[in-house]
Parts: sequence; structure tokens; C-alpha cells
Amino acid sequence: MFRLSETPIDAVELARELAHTRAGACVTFEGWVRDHNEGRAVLRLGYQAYVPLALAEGERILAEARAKFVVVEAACVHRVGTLEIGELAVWVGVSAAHRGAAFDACRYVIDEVKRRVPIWKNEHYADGESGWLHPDNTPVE
Amino acid sequence: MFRLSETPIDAVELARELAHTRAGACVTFEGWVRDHNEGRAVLRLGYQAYVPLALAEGERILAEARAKFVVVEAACVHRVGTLEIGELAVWVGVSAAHRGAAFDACRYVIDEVKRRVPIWKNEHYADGESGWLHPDNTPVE
Amino acid sequence: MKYRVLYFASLRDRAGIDAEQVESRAGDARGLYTELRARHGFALGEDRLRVAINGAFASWEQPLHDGDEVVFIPPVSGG
Amino acid sequence: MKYRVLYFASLRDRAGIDAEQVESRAGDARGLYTELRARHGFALGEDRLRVAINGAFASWEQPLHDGDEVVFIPPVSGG
Repeated sequence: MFRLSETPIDAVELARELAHTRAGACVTFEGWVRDHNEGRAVLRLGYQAYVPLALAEGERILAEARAKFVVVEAACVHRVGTLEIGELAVWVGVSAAHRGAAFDACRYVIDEVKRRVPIWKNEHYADGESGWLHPDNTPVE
Repeated sequence: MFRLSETPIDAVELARELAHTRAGACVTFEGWVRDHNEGRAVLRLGYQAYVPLALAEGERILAEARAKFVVVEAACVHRVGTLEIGELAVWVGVSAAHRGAAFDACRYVIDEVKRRVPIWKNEHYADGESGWLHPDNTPVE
Repeated sequence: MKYRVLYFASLRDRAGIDAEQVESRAGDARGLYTELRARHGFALGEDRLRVAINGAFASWEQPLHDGDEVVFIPPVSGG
Repeated sequence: MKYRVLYFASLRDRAGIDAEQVESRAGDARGLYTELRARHGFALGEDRLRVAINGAFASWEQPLHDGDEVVFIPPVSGG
């Protein structure tokens, strides 16, 4: 399940859906809005998404994770819109019988989401500027 | 912070303590009691610990993780006593500025806890038997 | 032919619009981007972009049809 | 000398007790374990165990002192 959310992500509710009596391991990743990037003070973020392609690409990544690793459940939710410092921007959760697969699949999903899903982060800086970022967190232009 | 708990672990409360405005990534590992192991149906688990050494070794592992990886917070809580299927047996949480360190430190902590901390798992099977396990989940004797 | 073009991130800022209907003789995304880059002054070259046609990633050379939705995807930065 | 010995996991089950005071002439954990293994019939050999003295991991050869707490650590299985 890959979703985009315009409202705060409920990590507790999401984690509950990963539980299964076959699952012995659960790994979650949470990406939070940091107060700095590349040495600049950040006030808040805005995320834009090309929604239909983001949903399709996100589901494709989860399907790849399920094919590559022996997992029970795998899910990801990404925020869009305006986020304040400390807010949850992206959540990935994977349950599996064994911890190796849970770690590897969780890492795979967040790495691929950041690399491939058409979502763009616009950082608003304390100096009044703002800018769109590359996957490596450097400015686009 | 490494703790042993005789009562259910509150993962939500623990995760809250990892948050920090410097932290952009949070990885958590949860180990749940599975309903099977090595093909045998499991009814419940019992964990024994040599408490003072378990606490000292657990803190040592967290200190190693903080020295090896650039993390903001790292914590682990392990249950002792009797646990039912689906219960949370061990929780590890790491926050960091960047996700690589958070994943690597979380994985390091759970791997070393399972390898080194004097805690023993006794599985109670559906066939009425029970047995102490090795780290690789095979029986001790 | 008429295409619907959506803009995101720095392309949206530069164009000043989220989307537009474009009347063009370009038969593929490469030709269409060349036209639109000249019109809007986009800084990003083709080598920095990916293309999506009707909601799916596509090649720059895939033939376009009347009414297609075309999106030029700047480097993504989710997460 | 008198030592306090704690038992865990399969050693506890075999000994039938959590802990005991042991009067012994063994000067290190190796000698002490040999005695206790014979008395309780422990299946695990030294090569499968670690030793803790007074709450810290120690070598099998570390000299024991009167009143020391000695624990033979079976293969652990937390998590």
C-alpha cells in the first residue's frame, strides 16, 4: 500500500497494519523535516507530487520489495503540501518473518522512493529564500 | 538507554524520545513473538536475563553504535518474563540526521544484542515441549 | 496536435503555471520540450529530465498523439 | 573458598536451582565449572559457555576470590 497524504501521517495506526502472527520482525523508517540542510536553516518544507505517476511508481517499488525480499507486509505513505520542522514527511514499514529481510526491504523502499517517485521538496529557508532540491539535497539550479 | 521490562513495551512512547529537530531519519526495529520457529508451532515465550550484565552489555552496545555511526539518539528495550504470540519482545530505535546511519546503527544494535546480551529465550511448543534456543534459533541441546 | 502539459517544481515556477494546453507540430516529447523550453526559458536540459506520457514513464522518442498528457519530470526529491 | 554461582537457561533447568553458595578449592572458573558440571550433569561444555565474574565478562583463567559471584553464560538467544 503506497499512499500520498495531505494530512499528518499516523505512524501508530500504520504500524498496526503490519502485525501478523507469521511476522517476527518489523522495521520502520520515518523521515522527519529537519531544521537545517547543507548548512542552511530551514523553516518549513513544501512537497509537490505528480499524483497518478507517484502512486503507480510507489506501488511498483513495493511490489519489487515483495519480490526481492521475503516479507509479510510492506507499506509507504508520503506527505504532500506544507510541513513544519519535526513533522513526519515519509513513513515506510515492513514486517517479515526474519529481521534481515525486514531491514533490507525497508531500506530498498525508501531508497527507491527518493530516487524514482515524482515528488519534489521545496525548502523554505530562514533567509527568506526557497529552492527545489535534488535527491542528494543540493539545489536543482 | 538500554532497559529490561517486565511489562509490555510502549513503542509509541519510546519513539517520541527519539525526536529531535536535528534528526531527519528514524529507524525502528520491533521483534515480535512469532507463532512458529523451525517448523514447530509456538504457543508463548519466556525470557530470562542475567540483569546486571545484560544492562551493562546493552549500554555498551548502544555506546558502540553512537561511536560507529553519526546518530542523534539510540535506545533499546527488551522484555523479560512470559510473552504471548504477537507481543513485542524487543524494540530498537535510532534517530540520525541521515538515513544511512539510522539504518546501520539500528541493525548493529539488534544484531549485537542478539549475539552478546545475556538473555535467553525459552519457547513453549504446541506439542507440550519447551526448549532453550541458540542465537540461530536452533535448540541448545 | 494538442497536448496537455503539466509542470512541477522548478519548471512550474519558471512557467508560472501548473498546466497548459499546447498546440504543436512536435511529434515526440523531445521536440515538444525544445519548443516549450524556448518559450518559458527553462534552465533544465533534457539530460536532467524524465518524460511521462499519460501517467507513465516514456522515452523522449515515443510518438505523441492528439490529446496526450505530457509531463517533464525534474530531478525528484521526495523523502 | 566460597563462591556464589547463578544459573540461567538450560543450566538452571539441569541444576534445578537459580543460585547456590559453593565451597570449592578451585582457583578459577575453569576448575569451578569442572566441579559443578560433574555435580549437576551439565551437558554444555566450556567451549559453549562464557564466564562472568561479579557482573562482568571474564576469562576462564581469571583468579577467583572468596565471595565472588560467578555465572556460566550459555549461548544467548534474546531478540
